[in-house]
Amino acid sequence: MDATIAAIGPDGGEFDELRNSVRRWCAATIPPDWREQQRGADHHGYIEFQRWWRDRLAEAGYFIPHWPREWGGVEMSLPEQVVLYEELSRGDAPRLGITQVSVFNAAPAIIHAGSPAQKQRYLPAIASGEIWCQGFSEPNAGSDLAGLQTRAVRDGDHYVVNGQKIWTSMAREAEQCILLARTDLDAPKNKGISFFVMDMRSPGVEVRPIKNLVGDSEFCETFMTDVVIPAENLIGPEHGGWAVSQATLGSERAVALIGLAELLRRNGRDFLLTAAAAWTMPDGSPVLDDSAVREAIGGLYGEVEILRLVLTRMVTNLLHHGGAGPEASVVKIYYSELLQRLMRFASELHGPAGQLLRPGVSSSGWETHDFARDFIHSYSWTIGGGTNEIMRNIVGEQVLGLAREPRPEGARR
Amino acid sequence: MDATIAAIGPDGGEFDELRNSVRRWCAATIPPDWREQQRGADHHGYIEFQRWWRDRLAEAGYFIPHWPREWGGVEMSLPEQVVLYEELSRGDAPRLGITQVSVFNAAPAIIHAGSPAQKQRYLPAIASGEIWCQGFSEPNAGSDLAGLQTRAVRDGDHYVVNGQKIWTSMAREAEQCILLARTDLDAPKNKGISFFVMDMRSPGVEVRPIKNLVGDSEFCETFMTDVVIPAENLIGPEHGGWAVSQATLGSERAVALIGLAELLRRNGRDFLLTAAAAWTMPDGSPVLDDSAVREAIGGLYGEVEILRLVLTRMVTNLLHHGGAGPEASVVKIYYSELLQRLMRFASELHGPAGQLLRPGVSSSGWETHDFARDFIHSYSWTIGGGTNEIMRNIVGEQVLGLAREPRPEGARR
Amino acid sequence: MSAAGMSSIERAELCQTARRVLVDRAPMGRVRALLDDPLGHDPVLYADLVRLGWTGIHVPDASGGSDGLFADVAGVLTELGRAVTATPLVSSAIIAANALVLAPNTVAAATVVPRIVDGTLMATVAFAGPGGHCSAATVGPRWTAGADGGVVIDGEATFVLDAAAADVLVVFAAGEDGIIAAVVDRTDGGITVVPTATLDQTRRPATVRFDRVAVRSEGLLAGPVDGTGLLEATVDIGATAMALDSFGIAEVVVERTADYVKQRFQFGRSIGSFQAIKHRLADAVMLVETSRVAVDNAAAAIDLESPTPSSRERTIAVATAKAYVCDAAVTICGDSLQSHGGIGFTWEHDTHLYLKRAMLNQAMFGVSSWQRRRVADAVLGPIGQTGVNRAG
Amino acid sequence: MSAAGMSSIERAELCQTARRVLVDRAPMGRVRALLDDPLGHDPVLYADLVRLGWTGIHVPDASGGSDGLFADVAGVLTELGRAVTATPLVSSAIIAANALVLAPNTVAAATVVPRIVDGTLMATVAFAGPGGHCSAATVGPRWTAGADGGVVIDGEATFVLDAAAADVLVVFAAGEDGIIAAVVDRTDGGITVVPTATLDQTRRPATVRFDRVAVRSEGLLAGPVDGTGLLEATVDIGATAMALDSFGIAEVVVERTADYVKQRFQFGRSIGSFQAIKHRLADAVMLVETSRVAVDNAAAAIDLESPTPSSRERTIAVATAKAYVCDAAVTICGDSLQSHGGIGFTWEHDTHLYLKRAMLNQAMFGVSSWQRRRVADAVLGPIGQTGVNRAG
Repeated sequence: MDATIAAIGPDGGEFDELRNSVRRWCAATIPPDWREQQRGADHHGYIEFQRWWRDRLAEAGYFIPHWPREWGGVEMSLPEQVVLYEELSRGDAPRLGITQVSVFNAAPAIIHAGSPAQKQRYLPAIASGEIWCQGFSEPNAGSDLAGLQTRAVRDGDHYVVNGQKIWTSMAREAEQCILLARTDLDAPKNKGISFFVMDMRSPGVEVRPIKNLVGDSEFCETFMTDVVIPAENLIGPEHGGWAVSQATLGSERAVALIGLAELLRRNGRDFLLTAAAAWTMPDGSPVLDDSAVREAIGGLYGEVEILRLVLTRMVTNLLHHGGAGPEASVVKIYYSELLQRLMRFASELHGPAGQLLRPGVSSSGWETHDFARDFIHSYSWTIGGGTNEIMRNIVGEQVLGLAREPRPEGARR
Repeated sequence: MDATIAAIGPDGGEFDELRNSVRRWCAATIPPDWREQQRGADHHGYIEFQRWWRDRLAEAGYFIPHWPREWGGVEMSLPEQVVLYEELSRGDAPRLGITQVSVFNAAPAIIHAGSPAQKQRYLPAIASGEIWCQGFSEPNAGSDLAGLQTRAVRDGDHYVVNGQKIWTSMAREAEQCILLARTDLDAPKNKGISFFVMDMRSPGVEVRPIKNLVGDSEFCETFMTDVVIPAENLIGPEHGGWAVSQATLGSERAVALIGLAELLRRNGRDFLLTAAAAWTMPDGSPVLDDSAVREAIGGLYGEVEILRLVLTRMVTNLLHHGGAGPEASVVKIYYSELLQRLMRFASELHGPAGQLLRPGVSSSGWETHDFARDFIHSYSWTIGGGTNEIMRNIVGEQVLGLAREPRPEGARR
Repeated sequence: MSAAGMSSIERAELCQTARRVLVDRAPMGRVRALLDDPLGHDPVLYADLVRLGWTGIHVPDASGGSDGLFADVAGVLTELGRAVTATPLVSSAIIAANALVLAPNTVAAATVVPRIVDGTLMATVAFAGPGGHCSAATVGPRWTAGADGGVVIDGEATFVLDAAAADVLVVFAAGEDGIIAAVVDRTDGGITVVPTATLDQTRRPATVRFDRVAVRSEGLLAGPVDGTGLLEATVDIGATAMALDSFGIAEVVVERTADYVKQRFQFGRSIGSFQAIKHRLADAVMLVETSRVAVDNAAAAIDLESPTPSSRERTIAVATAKAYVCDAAVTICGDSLQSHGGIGFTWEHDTHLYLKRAMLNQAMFGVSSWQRRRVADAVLGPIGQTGVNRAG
Repeated sequence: MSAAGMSSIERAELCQTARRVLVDRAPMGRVRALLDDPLGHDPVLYADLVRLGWTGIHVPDASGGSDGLFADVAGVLTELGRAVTATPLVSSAIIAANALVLAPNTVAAATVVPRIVDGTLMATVAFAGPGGHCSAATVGPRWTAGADGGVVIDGEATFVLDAAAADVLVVFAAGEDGIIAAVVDRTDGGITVVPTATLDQTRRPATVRFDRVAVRSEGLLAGPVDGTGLLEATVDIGATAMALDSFGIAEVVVERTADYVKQRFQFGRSIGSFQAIKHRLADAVMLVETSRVAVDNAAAAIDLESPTPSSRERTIAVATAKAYVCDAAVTICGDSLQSHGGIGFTWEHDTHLYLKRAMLNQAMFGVSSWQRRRVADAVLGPIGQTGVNRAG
């Protein structure tokens, strides 16, 4: 660990034991050839590999490390989680995608707003590896939740749901779906929306995969026709779903960002430097001997270091003050646009050879090491999780206190 | 003249005679040491030099070359004007600032909307070199003319004017002022504003210079207290001043941009290359031998060429279709931001030595050849003449047809 | 059409025709159907383009063409970019035909070029080394002297456009005495074509392997004295073609993005009314309008200047257009993706087709950093001899 | 305060004190009054700062200081930037004192540094050649061997901060055997100080001419073996000080710009409600927050690493902060000017004071392109030996 980082982040000495044990575990557990195995894997192969990898993490206590022991966790502190995710990324661990929603979105909401019975019902299933999906976005409700059109109508002891969701990752495999649906049509904007758990095997649920722009079926559309959801599946108060959904944006996600930063360091920057050592300029000289390239690399190298520092600072603030707040928006913009610039730089530096198409590497997220593809895929980070335009509104309004835009007359509030 | 340019711009052969005669005139007339003479000149020295230079231009027929012969011009065609301004810039001619408003703003408005009597009264004076200023901007009416608060109240055969103007260049020397004032308080937004010619020697007119950020007194504030303007000084219809003011944005200004492009080529880019030949990198090697610097220069060189091409295209379109339209906004953004990038690049490339303060060069506009100062001054181009933010609105709305922003409730229309 | 080229009205008409023809016969559905097609283009469409005369617009009449200017055919190349058309027209009738026409050995032009024009034959150029770059220093194939004044060619050329469809290859090869150019049949013994898929699936580059391929002296297009000049001229034509293609992409993507943001509503407003979107599109308009003059200037420079070796003016015009316009198109496509949001991230949406093609255009025939350094070399002189060589 | 430095609470309190003191005793009116002052700083203020102990925070107690860390005094440097304070504190008590403390010849530190701390003496460093750059290759003054193991110094040093106010100069000079450092009195025979005005009028750099200035061996701070390392460490301290100053500027300019755009109304709205303004300020917030960790990291690296020669980690931390933060501050100031519109273009408005100081910070102690290449050198190894040297 770099000494300069230790001065700010989790102290080196205190966590050396954990760090070393995760490092040893990674070396013993992660198949060195997993990228080659997963290159071009089909959906079935991907899911199978993901399940295998989840089981390995679970065995080691690394699957839900931050959970209370009563629900199957090992109660890792925030700095310990930072160490864990750093080391997993350093060890080139595969990305665990299938339980992203269950662990980082569904569980925090249930822990925050669920009844004891609901916790009893859902958390052990999540801890055992159940796959969930998230039904928030709709074709007309992207940046603006006011456009949410899926309706849930109460009928005695259940709700009847009709509508359409989009960008539901893992919808085909998921057993449960956390769903936002409008329960009060007359309430303004973010009011009148409720938060449900929907069984994906319910009659009336139909899932269609959407192929993304690099050719992977990363997302699905989910259609709901007269789907019956028992009233006991309502999480939090009726019409209070917006607040519940915000609970999913907690410290867990900040910690997950630490892993992303380390991934960008290892798989983006360092792999770029390794790969680029073999690339040549148009005149045949090594790219790494060119002063323009070196200047650019020096700058990007520093910016990746800064990413790690700013994330560490955010986690430190979380420890002391709780709640990531609008700072998380700052980090999201910085991370996603740095990723995009780095990938575009690498793609262009590679020249024509960088345009060659190779099958994608499942379980790798953006870091396939094919920089042109990774550049294209990087837009999922500037668009997804709240577009960077929305993030800049949040920073301007919540950090600096600038006024919101005037609302057009007649627009829903 | 570059052959590649000739293919698009005014044909080389046809205008060779004019080009050669302007070139000879420049060589014979422009004092080679004018920059050194004007370095650190005081306001008086500046004005005197400007008047001298105006007289030289007038002698040669280059002062109001595009005007009809009956008003003292030589009826130069648009391509001829392009050649004239190109050659003046190439000859490193001083910038004629004192009559900018009279020739390029006041005269077009009067020609467009003035009565025969008004033309007879004002145009010969302008042709003889009278200095005018422009009273459009106010502290609360920068980008938004709806905020215009100067009032003109009709009282029999005259108007009584009260209010305050800002950024009135040459107000101290000007004999006349083209003035926008509100004549109808109840009319929405751009309605209810009238266009006057105000005698700057009228009782109640007070002028205070404003020092700009590089220390020059480039602008003034003008205060008006019960200033009487005869009704015959109203240009165009009462309450119709907005339309009259728009007439000042005609082809003359497009042609003036040609001169700016040539200035950027000669005084920005080419001087940079000459100056930079003596600069060294931090390791002592010549900056022009560094591949990163060369790549940047290659790009900027091309972008300056493109500026000239896009201006030539705009003038060609003017010739065929008339009216510069929103394309002029595109060129304004491109010109001003290219200027700014070029000056920032040059300033940074020069290193600490570029930060040394030397007295400014009067009559030079931004092109003092002190790149750090010129970088700072470049913001007058991204802010003045309609901020680039407003220009981008115009491009989005008028070129692409995107919707305007919703108006806040209760805002003046 | 005269030897002085078309009038601007004729050029505009040709562009309108091209746009109509491509909308009609190569609409987006056809483009998508060809993405995974092994041949990668539509022979029926190609036959149509031949019939329309587009394969010969700028070819001298002595070689069966219409004797027009490169600037005359430029608009067609832009329309092919707009329509992301999969066609070997560019590789064969523009780039390879130009190399043949410009070659010192005029016999080849007289025999091969008319057949390119009449559509009975396709050609392509092969020169790039392992990195796919375009400088004389990194030519892939190697030559040694052969029997009777001929040569023997070995090695590999990468990023040979439409090699699998081509009948004839114009191959550049480096040797101890310099670079030569030769024309060979693709089916000659010792030649192997290995298709290489790129992210952009509307084009079909391949790696071509030469294993002791003997070329007789008649097949030599240029010897070591002229070869480098011919390569430079060929790369300049290719670079200009890429810039024109990218310009077409940039133009249409801005139009499509503007259409989308007008009809997409969020927060009760069309998203185009938000300055974040509006100003990004205004920047795109600025890039398109400046790109327009840059490509026109490059096309004019191709016509005006002595074609080989590259003159200072041509280098500046072509290299500026290639770097500026190809970079602009990638930026515009990326920004368009951002403005479209999630929908632009799907395979079904066309954004990725434009973006990937713009990325390949940017990479081929000289990357932007190289092109900008060529401008600097032309202006400043080579490194170590930086006398400023001022314009005009 | 312990030898391990202050607690974070103590540091925050020091910053609050500094901000209060500067608002009180060096408000903008004082700053403006000093712009054309020949001395260029306020001796009364300087005496106050000495009394507050700021000249000795990070100086070892053996030299009369408080034995704190560089990171302890870092916050004060940021506050000086926020307040655009004209003071030789940085040139004397930070940069020169550090060079003296780090010098192999400890006698000088023992005699000179306590007097810097107690305010009875001011010092500054002199090294840069004609371009004002900071590399060992372009050191301005030259040395030759003198009598009795001493040296003779000739030539010029440019951009010597506060030279006219300094009593003592720490001068670096290049010679055939390497770089040496020496301490000389400013009033020694053969030394001429020529003030050089910069756009930023809150600082007073000068050119110092050395004409056969004899230095006795006692005055030698470092010989040719250690001189380059001491120069690098000195430039690193200076670079970090510039970054901290620019960080203070960036932070306050964002606050001031946000305040302005909230109360400036156009089109019936505060202009801060327009995305063009709002998103530009959001970018500025991002630059400030990332700059904050970058300068903290650089200050920590100064303390943690063996100071001479520059370690790989220190180089990366310091060079990254210098380039990133100083560039960010210029961008933020320029954007602020744009957001203010015409009012920001006036002399009366403070924007230009921030912008010009940020520009001088960016230029001094290593321009950004050089700093980025230092990072590359640390990561990749020198040109021609690019084995990738991965972190961690």
